[in-house]
Amino acid sequence: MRKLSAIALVAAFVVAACGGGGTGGGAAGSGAPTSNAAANIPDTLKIGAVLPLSGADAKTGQYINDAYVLYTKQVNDKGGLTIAGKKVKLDLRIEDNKDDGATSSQLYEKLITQDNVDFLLGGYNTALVTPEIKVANRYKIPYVNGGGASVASYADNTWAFGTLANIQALSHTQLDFLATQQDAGKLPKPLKMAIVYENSSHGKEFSDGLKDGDASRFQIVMNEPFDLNGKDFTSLLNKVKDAKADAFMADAHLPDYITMQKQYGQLGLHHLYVTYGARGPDQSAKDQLGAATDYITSAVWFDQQQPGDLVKQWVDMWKANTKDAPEWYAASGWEAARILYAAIEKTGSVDKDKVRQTLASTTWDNSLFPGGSIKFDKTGQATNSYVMTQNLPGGKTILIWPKDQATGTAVVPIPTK
Amino acid sequence: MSDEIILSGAGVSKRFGGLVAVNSVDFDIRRGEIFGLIGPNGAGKTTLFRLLSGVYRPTAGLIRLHGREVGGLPAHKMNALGVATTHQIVRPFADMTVRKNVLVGVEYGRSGLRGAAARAETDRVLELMQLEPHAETLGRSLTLARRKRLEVARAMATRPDVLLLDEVAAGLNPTEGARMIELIRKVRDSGVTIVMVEHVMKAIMSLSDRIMVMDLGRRIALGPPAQIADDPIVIKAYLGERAVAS
Amino acid sequence: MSARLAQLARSSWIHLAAVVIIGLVVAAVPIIDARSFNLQRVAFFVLWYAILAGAWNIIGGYAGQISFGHSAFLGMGAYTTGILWYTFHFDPLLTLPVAALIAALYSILVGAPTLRLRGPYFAIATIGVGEATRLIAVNVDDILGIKLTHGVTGLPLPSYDAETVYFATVVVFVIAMAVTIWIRAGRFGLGLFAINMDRDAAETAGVPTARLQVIALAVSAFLCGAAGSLYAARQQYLDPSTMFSFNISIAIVLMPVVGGIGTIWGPVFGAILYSAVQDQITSLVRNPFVPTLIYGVLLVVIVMFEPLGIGGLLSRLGVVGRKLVMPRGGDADV
Amino acid sequence: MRLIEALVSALLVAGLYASSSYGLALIYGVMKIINLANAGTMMLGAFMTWVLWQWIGIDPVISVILVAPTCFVLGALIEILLVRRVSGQAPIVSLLLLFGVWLVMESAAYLIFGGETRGVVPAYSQATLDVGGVIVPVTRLVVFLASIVILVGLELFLRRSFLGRAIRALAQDREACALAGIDTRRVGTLAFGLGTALAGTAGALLTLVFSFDPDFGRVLQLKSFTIIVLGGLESIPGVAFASFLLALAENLTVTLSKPALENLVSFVVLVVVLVVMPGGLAALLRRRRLA
Repeated sequence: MRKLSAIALVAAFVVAACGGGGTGGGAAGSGAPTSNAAANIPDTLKIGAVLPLSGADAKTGQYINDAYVLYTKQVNDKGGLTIAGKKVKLDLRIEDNKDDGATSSQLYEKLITQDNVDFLLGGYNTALVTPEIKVANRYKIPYVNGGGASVASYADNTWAFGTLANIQALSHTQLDFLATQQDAGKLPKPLKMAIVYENSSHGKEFSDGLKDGDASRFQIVMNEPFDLNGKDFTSLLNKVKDAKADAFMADAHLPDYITMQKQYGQLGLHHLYVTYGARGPDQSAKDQLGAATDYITSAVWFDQQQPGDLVKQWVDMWKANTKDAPEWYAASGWEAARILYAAIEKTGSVDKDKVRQTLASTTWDNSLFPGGSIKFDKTGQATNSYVMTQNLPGGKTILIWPKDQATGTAVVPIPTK
Repeated sequence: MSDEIILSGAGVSKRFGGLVAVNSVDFDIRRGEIFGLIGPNGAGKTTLFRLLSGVYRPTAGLIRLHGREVGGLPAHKMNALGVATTHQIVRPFADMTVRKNVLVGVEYGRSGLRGAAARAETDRVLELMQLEPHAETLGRSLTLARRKRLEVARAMATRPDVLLLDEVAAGLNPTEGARMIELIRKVRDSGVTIVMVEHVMKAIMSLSDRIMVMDLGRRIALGPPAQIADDPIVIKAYLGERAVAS
Repeated sequence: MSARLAQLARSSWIHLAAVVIIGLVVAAVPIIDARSFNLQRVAFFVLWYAILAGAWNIIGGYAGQISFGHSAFLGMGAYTTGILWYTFHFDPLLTLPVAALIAALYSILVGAPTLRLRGPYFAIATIGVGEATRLIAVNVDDILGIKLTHGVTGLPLPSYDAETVYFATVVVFVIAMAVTIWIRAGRFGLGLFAINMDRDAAETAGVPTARLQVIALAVSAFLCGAAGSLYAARQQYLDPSTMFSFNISIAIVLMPVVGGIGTIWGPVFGAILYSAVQDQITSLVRNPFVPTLIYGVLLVVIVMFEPLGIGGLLSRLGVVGRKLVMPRGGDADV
Repeated sequence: MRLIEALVSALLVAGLYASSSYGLALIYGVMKIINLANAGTMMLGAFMTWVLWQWIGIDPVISVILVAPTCFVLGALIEILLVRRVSGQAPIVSLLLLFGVWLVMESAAYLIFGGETRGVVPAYSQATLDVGGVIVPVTRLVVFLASIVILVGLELFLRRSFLGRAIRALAQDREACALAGIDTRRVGTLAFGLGTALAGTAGALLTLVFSFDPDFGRVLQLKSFTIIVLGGLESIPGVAFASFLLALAENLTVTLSKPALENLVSFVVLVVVLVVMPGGLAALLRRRRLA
């Protein structure tokens, strides 16, 4: 009897393994570039994406998800993409990686091998984007994301493209702004900075960027990493208080920004200048923190107050179609989808390598981002400049940099309560 | 019973913080004898027992096995040197069959047997202990008497020179008690020295060649059963003041 | 020599044969259809989880010491291969034995003191070890001031042929299962089960409990280290929060306990269930409550009613022979 | 950093740690099981407070009046339906069982509340007090005072009331209690219920300081393990004292070396304490009593 059950087990094992195979099997075209792409353009094009739709970054993931879904819907409403004269519908599939790096790369692999997606839209959060880019390169599929800004993610990468400029540029933008405030006598020279950054490549690059400031203008009195998704920053903030700095330069994701700024206020800290890198004007932070977000400045890849009709039309359209505020991650998700689909149309084929070359070589105009266009450098990362915003009391946010696009004068230094 | 001393203790004591459980006890046990250990509850019998089996490390004094100092060695080392023990509260391997319980003793004891030879030896021990009909039952489903026999079997499987029996007759009905006494005599006749802690007077008196009496951690008497039975100090320790006077 | 005992010896060969058959079947997949990428992906992760669950079973299932920190050994193996590959350009699969060895040595370093602890205390201590190892991996570069694990930025690794890793995984799976079968049938396994049943009684029966537990943990860590090395070769990117994550440690406990703790095929059942849930079911519902609910409910049901896990449940339904999933404490035959 | 400020902030953090560890210590003391579902209960307590605050506008501290009894009933049910059934088996079995209960709690929270991080922002959430030159956040002060109240209340309950003494007796020696006629099952249920209520209360209070999601309480619970092992498995003041020691150790690590190593200290302390005191304090005491 036992021999029978042993064999039964073997069969069960194999079936379970194949069961997972689903439609997989040897479907053509998956995972390797097909040869004569021009001829066989499919009726529908499968686009895959994996986002943090639950867990710490669920809020941000939802924005990017809505951007992908809305833009794809608008394309399909117009009959789909026109590739070499043929109308092709888009079939968008988005999975939830629950804010876990291993799950994210496994789900991208599943989309490629099981769902046979043709192109990929990217995820969010550097810790997840870096392994995702590895998968895209392994399976040689173009991957365009609006949520990964750290240089480390794009190391030896050819198939992935990111609409977000790197973090060093973010820090340099802030240093340039601070220099103008010093020259206007609003901030001391040298400015004593306390840098606190999330322990990730994103945070490290933020801190490295600030180190590039020239010594006569900027003096770093504290430079410490902290664990991501921390729940208690009391000891860290007490160390910041002890550093007696003029400026509090932090880099954090949304959940840590909310927790830290809440405790910053509770511990009665005060600085002449406070930034959380790219986080600041986020609506959910204002909801949870209220007045605690006043006077916080941030350098972002996009802000709804940027001049130009394109931005205005997009903001109105976005507010009309979604219940989300027009934050920068909505815009960068939108740009990622727009550029990927435009590249496929411009290439006039579904050949992955050709689409990749188009993405790498083209300057993508009428973009929402500052400067109106996006160009990917040889590592695949965009090189746009940043804009800076400042939260004002009463929940308003104004554009303060570049000077010619400012919608108000920055309140520097921050008045003591 | 030769007069060669196989196991002895000089000034052996064990303290737990302030509590002195065993207070500098001297004793000597001869090869092949049945050495009884009696005394009222809390006299330190079980603690001394656990010092001999290696469960506890002595706070002071020397324990010698075959003349070699062994105080403080862990239980499995004591077993390797030939000292096997059963437990006051019976501890079979509950989810293992009787056969496997004994196999552990055979394979980890001093027999050095492996594979088929070890399995053969297991059968032999099961037959010696009249347990072979229950070889396939799990330890947890044995009656108390059979569990006690299983413990002895497992201890015997390690081929000890000295077997420590901790109240092995306790809780048995008369027939089971008699059968256990018969078993112990058979084990002793096979050349194993036995040290017994027991409250069942009938068993200890009929079996022991010599008996040591302990009270409040001290040795108060040592000698053949007859001499112990009417030793006033022993009676006082057991039955209290007036008993001695009457 | 009674027939019962002869059958005992023969029966472990059947399980070994079953393992080899599974290995051959799974290894045939890429040969039959080189482009069956999805099947290869699913098969890789089922085998990979089975290696981890089987390895954990040696110390958790056989000896009864439940460890919640096994990702420490997985991560040790992965990073050893990663560093040797990235810095010294060794072929990752050649470094696999070294990676497994270092994981085993690390397990002795942390295991020797903690294995003296009992039940819940050992479990908590392993949680501490797992989390401490993760934080060391994150901060070691800053502490030592050298470029070792690259900390949180993660260790980017060159590309490597997926099929070679696939076949290597099949081989390691067969070896891991063979080791667990061999241990369980032999004297070593008997000693571990005795420890599992009653450590003090085992000690007095001559079982060197401390030494056996350390060896069992070392073997378990060796296999986990090998799995880590395979992961590095396949995913070509390591970061401490994934490789040393508490979630993986939990999964490594869940699979054997839910599959059937202490049995040979329990960890395999658990691995199949876990990868099926993680891979297929979570994407059906966009809320993590589904996988967490499944694991939670299964764990409660198994612990309360069927300690033999799914294997036990299946045998009650007659799908799998009861003999195949014998009780925790070892059995008359394997 | 001035010493006083370091001490004050360590005290405040100790208040957080202590309140989240009382439940764990009581349940371990009495039932000799590690309640892994403690984190789950804290999370549920936090969400209950969030619901009460969001829809009825009840302040977190006041919400404890509703949260604590609900969690007591929840704890009693868990004990009667689940824990009691495995009480005979090895303690590791109940640990795995309660681990499953924690996962079920987490999945329930994901189902009902989804995955986002939530927070409670009472009016005084930003307020601070100047206590002798040291700026103290009101929210942390409230939690600190609450943990003192719990400490005193629990001690009085255990010392003075009949049930309290029964619980302490059960902690000392379960068999002796049974022989002395104490209904050990009922007292066990009440103790487990009380422990769960304490965890729920801690969850409610912690909403003042932390934002939370269904995964809330995981790292905090690991620190509670360190505290109950370090501080004393049956003595509630021991828990408070150990919480302060751990908070101080973490504080010094951040101040003297790198903030990223803060958690590393608590995990290393956990392993060292367990290994140096094998089987924890209780086993040490029990071994001495056995002779």
